[in-house]
Amino acid sequence: MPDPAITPEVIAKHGITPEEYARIQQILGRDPNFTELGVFSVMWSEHCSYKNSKLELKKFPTTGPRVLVKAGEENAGVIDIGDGWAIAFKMESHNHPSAVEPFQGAATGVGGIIRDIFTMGARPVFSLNSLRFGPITDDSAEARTNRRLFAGVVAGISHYGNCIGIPTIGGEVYFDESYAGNPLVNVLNLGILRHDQIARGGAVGIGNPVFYVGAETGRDGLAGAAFASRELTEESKEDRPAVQVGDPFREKLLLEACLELLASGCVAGIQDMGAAGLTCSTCETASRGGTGVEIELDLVPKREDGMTPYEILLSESQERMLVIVKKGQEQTVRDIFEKWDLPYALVGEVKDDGMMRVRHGGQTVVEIPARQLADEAPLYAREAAEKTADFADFAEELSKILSAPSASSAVQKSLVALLADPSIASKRWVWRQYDHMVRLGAAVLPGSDAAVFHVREADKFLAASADCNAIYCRQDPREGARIAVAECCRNLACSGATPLALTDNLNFGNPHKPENFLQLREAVEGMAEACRVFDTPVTGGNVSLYNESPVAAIDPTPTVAVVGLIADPAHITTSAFKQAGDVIILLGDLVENTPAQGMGASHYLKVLHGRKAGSPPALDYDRELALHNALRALIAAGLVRSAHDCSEGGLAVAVAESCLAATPALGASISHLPSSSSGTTSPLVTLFNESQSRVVISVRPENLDATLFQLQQLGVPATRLGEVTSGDTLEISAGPETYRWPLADLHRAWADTIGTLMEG
Amino acid sequence: MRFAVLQFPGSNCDQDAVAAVRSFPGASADLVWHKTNSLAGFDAVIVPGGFSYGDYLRCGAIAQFSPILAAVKEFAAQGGPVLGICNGFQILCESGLLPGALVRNRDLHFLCEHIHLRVETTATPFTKNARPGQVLRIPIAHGEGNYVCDDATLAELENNGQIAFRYTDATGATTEAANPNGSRAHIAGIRNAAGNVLGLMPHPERACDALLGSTDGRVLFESILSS
Amino acid sequence: MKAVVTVTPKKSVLDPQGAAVAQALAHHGLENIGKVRIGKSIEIELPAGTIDEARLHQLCRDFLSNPVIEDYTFEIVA
Amino acid sequence: MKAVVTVTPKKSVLDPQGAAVAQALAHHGLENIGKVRIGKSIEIELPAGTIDEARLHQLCRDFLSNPVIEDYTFEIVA
Ligand SMILES: Nc1ncnc2c1ncn2[C@@H]1O[C@H](COP(=O)(O)OP(=O)(O)O)[C@@H](O)[C@H]1O
Ligand SMILES: [Mg+2]
Repeated sequence: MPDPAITPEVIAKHGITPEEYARIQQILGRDPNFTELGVFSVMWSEHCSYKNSKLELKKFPTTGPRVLVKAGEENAGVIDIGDGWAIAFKMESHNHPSAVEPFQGAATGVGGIIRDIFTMGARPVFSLNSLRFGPITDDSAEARTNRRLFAGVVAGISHYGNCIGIPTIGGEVYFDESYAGNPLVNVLNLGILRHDQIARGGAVGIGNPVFYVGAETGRDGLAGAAFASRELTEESKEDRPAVQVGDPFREKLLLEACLELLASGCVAGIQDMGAAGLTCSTCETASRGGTGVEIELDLVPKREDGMTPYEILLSESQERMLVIVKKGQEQTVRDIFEKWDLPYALVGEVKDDGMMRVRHGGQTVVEIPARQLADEAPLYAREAAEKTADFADFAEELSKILSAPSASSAVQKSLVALLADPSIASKRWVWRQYDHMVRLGAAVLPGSDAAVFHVREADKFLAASADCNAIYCRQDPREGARIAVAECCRNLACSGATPLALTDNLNFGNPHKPENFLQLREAVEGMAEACRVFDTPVTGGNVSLYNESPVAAIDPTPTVAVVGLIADPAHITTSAFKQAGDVIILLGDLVENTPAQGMGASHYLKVLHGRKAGSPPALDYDRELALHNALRALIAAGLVRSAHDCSEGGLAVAVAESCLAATPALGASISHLPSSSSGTTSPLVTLFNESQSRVVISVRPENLDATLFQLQQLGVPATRLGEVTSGDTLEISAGPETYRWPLADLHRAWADTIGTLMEG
Repeated sequence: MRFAVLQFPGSNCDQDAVAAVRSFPGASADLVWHKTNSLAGFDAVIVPGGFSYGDYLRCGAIAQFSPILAAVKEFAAQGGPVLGICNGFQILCESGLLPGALVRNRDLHFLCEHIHLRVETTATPFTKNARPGQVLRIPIAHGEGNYVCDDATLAELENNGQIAFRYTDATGATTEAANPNGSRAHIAGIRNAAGNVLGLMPHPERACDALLGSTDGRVLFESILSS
Repeated sequence: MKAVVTVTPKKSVLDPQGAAVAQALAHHGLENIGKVRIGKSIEIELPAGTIDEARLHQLCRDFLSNPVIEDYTFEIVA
Repeated sequence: MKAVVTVTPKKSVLDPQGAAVAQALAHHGLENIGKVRIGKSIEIELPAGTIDEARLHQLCRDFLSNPVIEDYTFEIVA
C-alpha cells in the first residue's frame, strides 16, 4: 500500500500546525515523506517535546550538592545518598490510556516508569502511585463507571507491580467530580545504584553497534504520544486499537538482562523505548551522543507481518530497549539475552553525521537531523489568563455555615462523614492488593504519613510520600502547589526523615485555554519556590496536559513526591498512637489568623456542604521549616511515640486516624482545647480547619515537660491536647460541649467505606 | 547447611529467601538457575515465591517442566527437605510433589497482609521446633492461594497429619473471616506423606526480621537448621 | 439452556499468556508451533428462554468481554 | 492446522470467578441465572500434520489443563 499523500488535512491530522510544517521543510530542505511526518508528529507532541510547558519547567531548581545527574539530562535524575550509593527516581503519568482501558493503561504505566529507572543502571526498589477518579459513592451510571475505572486501575498496578516483584509501598487516592471520565494515574519508581553504575542514554562511539532488545514490535500503541497530547473526546474511543497490553513477565526478564548487561561493561549507551518507541530512542540517543544513528527496520523483531516503516517506528509496544554496545563485545549481548530467553537483534550503527537514518526494504525511508528532531521542537509561551481570584463572597457564606444554630450538633456527624469520605477513608482496600512487602524492605507499611523502606543492598532507610490537595490548587494553584511540597516534606519529617529531592507530575487541562495555562504557570512557580525553601531539587517528572473530559478540565493537579533519608532506624516514626496514657500534643497553631480561619477550600466544606470555595490555608515557610526541624530533633531525642500531620479534615480527623491506625485501636480524650479559641470560634472551625504547619504527636507522660521545653526553645507553638486512652471512645471537649464517638463507629466509617462501595 | 534457592524466570522472592537464610548462623544459600539439572551438594531446597513464567496459563504450570524440577523430584525422593513458598507451593502442586491445587482467591483480589496461621504438625523438618497449635503471624501475598482438593484427598491429608498450617485468627481459632482466600478446610500449607516436602502460601522469609514487623517465620528456618 | 461464550484477545493486541505458552510448547517438542492465543470460555446455565441473542450480545459487550482488547463469539446450546 | 482446546473447571471444584460473574449477571437482570463456569479457550496454530490426537491428549493432560481441577476437550480445525 503506497503512503498517503501529504495534504494539509494529513498534516493537521498529525497535530502539526502550518508553522511547524514550514519549520520541518526548513530543517529537511525538502518536504517530509509520510513516515517522516509521523516521526515529527510524535517527537513534537507535547508528551515528548514539552513544547507548551518547557519554558515553565525551566523554573524548577535542579541542582544541589547531592545531585549526580540533573533532571532532563537523562531519563531520570540521580541523587547521592551517601557511602557511594545513589538513587534514581521519577514519576510518570498514564492518564489517557487508563481512561480508555484502566487495567492495561495503569499496568503499562507502571512498566514504563520502571524502564526509565533501570535504564539509568539502577535496580528498581519500590513504587508509589497517585490516583484520581470521579465520585464512587452513589448508584448513578457515572459512579459505576468511576468504580470500574478505580477497580481496573488498582488491579492493573497490582498485576504489573506484583508480578515484576517491585513493591508498591505508598501513594494517594482522591475522588472528585472533576476527574469523572478523566482519571489520573501517576506512578513513581525509585531505583538504587552505586555512583559508578550510572548508565547514560547517549549513542557514543562512531561505529558502535546498536541492538534492539526486548519484546517484538507490534501494531499496538500506535502513536500513543500523540494520543496523550489531545483532549479525550467521543472519537477517542476510535483510538482503542492503540491500547497497549503490558507483559510484566517480559519486563522482569528485560530488567534482569539489562542490569546484567550493564554490569558486564559492554554498554556504551542505553535507552528505553517509551512514548514514540523506536523513533524517540534513536533520535534521542543520537542527539545526546552528538552523533547519528542508522537503523535497518527489516532486522527489527516483529510480532506481525506486513508492518510499514511508519507503523514500526511509531509503535509503542512495551518492554523494549535500545542498547549501544562497545564494538567487539556483541557476543556478550547475545549470550545474556539468550540466557533470559529474550528477543534481540543488531539493528544498526552509530554514525558521525548527526542524522537519524532509517532503512527499510533496501531504501532510506527516514533521514532527519537527530538533534533538531529530538531537541529543537518549537517552544510555545502560551497565553495565560489574568489572575482573578476573588473570595469576597466566601466570607459571608462561611459565616452563615458556621453560625447556623445546628453548628454544634453538626460536629458529631461531621467527623463521621469526613472519615467516611472516600478521599479521607482508609485506602487499605487499595494497598492490600499491592505486594508492598516483597524485597524485605517495608519498614513502615502503607497507611502512615510516609512509607519507609529499608534498601538492603545499601543498608539505607528511605522515606517517600506523594501529595497534592487539588481543591487548594483549584482555588489557588500557586498556594496549592507550595502546600503540596510542604505537606510532602512534613510527612517525611513525621516519619523521622530529611528530604533529599522531589519529582512531580503536572496534570492540567488544555494549555491552549488561557485559564488552564495560568494554572500551570502559577503551580510551577509555587512549586519551584517551595522546592528552593525545602532544599529539594527536582529529579524529573512528567507533564500531562489535555486532561479534560467532554464536560470540563480537571482541577489542576500538580502531584509531587518527595524522597528522604532516615539517618537511624531508631528514628522511624509512625502515625499510630502507641499506648494508653501517652500525652497528645498539637504542634502548630489551633487556627490560622486569617478571616477564612483555615476553612477555605477545606474538605469540611466539600464533604458537608458540597462546596469547593474560599482561599486555601496560608503556608508560612518559616513556621513550616521550624516545625520540620523540631520534629526531627524531638524524634532524634527519642521523645516522639507517634506523629501525624493535620491535612484533609483537620485536627479531629488527624486524632481519629492516629487512634484507628493503632492495632487494636486506641481511644483518646482531648480535654485541653484552649478555651479562648473554643470560646470565640465555632467548634467546627476548631476541629476541622486545615491550617497548615500542624502535627499531632504523642509522648510518654514522663517526657512531656522535656518535649514542651524543647518546642519552646525551637520556637514551635505547642498545645497539650489530652491523652491516649485504652477506652473504646474518642472524646473531644470543645467549648461548652463534649463530643463522644464510639471507636467502632469511627472505625466502620473509616476502614470499611471503600471496600463496601467496591465490593457491593 | 547449604540451601539451594531455585530461580525461575519470573521468580521474585528468590533474593528475599537468600537474604532470610543468610540471616541464620550456619546457613548458606545459593541461587540455582532453572536450566540447571543437578542439586548436588545442597542440603535443602527452597522453591521461592514470585510469578514463574508470569504465572501464565496456571500458576506454576510452566515451571514444572524446567530441568531443575526433575532434580528437585529426585532430591525429594531421596528424603531431601524441600520448602515451597507461595509460587513455590503452587509449583510443587503442579508438579505432583504435593496433592491438590491452588485457585483464585475467593474475592478475586491479590491480597498482601499479615495473617495468622496455626501449626498443625511438627512432623516436618521445617516445623519440628514449633509447638503444636502455635499461632504464627506471617504475611501472605498472593492472588491464587485458595487450596482445593477432592474429598478423598482431604480425608487422606487429615488422616496422615499432612495439613501443616491452617489460617486462624490471632487466638488460633479457624473462622471464615480469618480465612483470607477461601481455602478448603482453612489450609495454608501441607506436607507430603513422607514429611520432607512442605508447601505453604504465607511467606516465612518475610517474617524473619523485627524491622519488618514479625519474626514468627524464623521457626521454620530454625527447625531445619537444627535437624 | 446453556450459552457458551468464547472471548479471545483481538488479533492486533499482544497476548503475553499465549506467547509464554507457545514458548513452553516449543520446548516440549512442538518446535514448529505458530501463534497460541488464550482466551476465555464462559458457560452460562439459564432456564430455557431466559435470554435472546440480542440481549446476549449486549451482555458479551458490557460484561463478559472487554471490547477494547477482546472479541467474542457465542453459541446457544439447547 | 489449528487446535482449539477448551479447559473448564471441574464441576466439583469451586470457581470463584464464575461465581462473581454469575452474581454480576444476576444484578443485571438475569435473575434466574444458574451456574456460570469460566474456563480457557486455547488456540494453537501448527503446520499441518504436526500433531496427532494422542499427542494432543497428552499435552492437554500434562500441561494445558490440571486434571485435579479441570477438564478439557479439543477440536482440530483444518
Ligand atoms: N514536571 C516535570 N518536572 C521536571 N522535569 C520534568 C517534568 N516533566 C518532564 N520533565 C523532564 O523532562 C525530561 C523529559 O521527560 P520525558 O519525555 O517524560 O522522558 P521519557 O522519555 O522518559 O518519557 C525528563 O528528564 C523529565 O524528567
Ligand atoms: Mg525515558
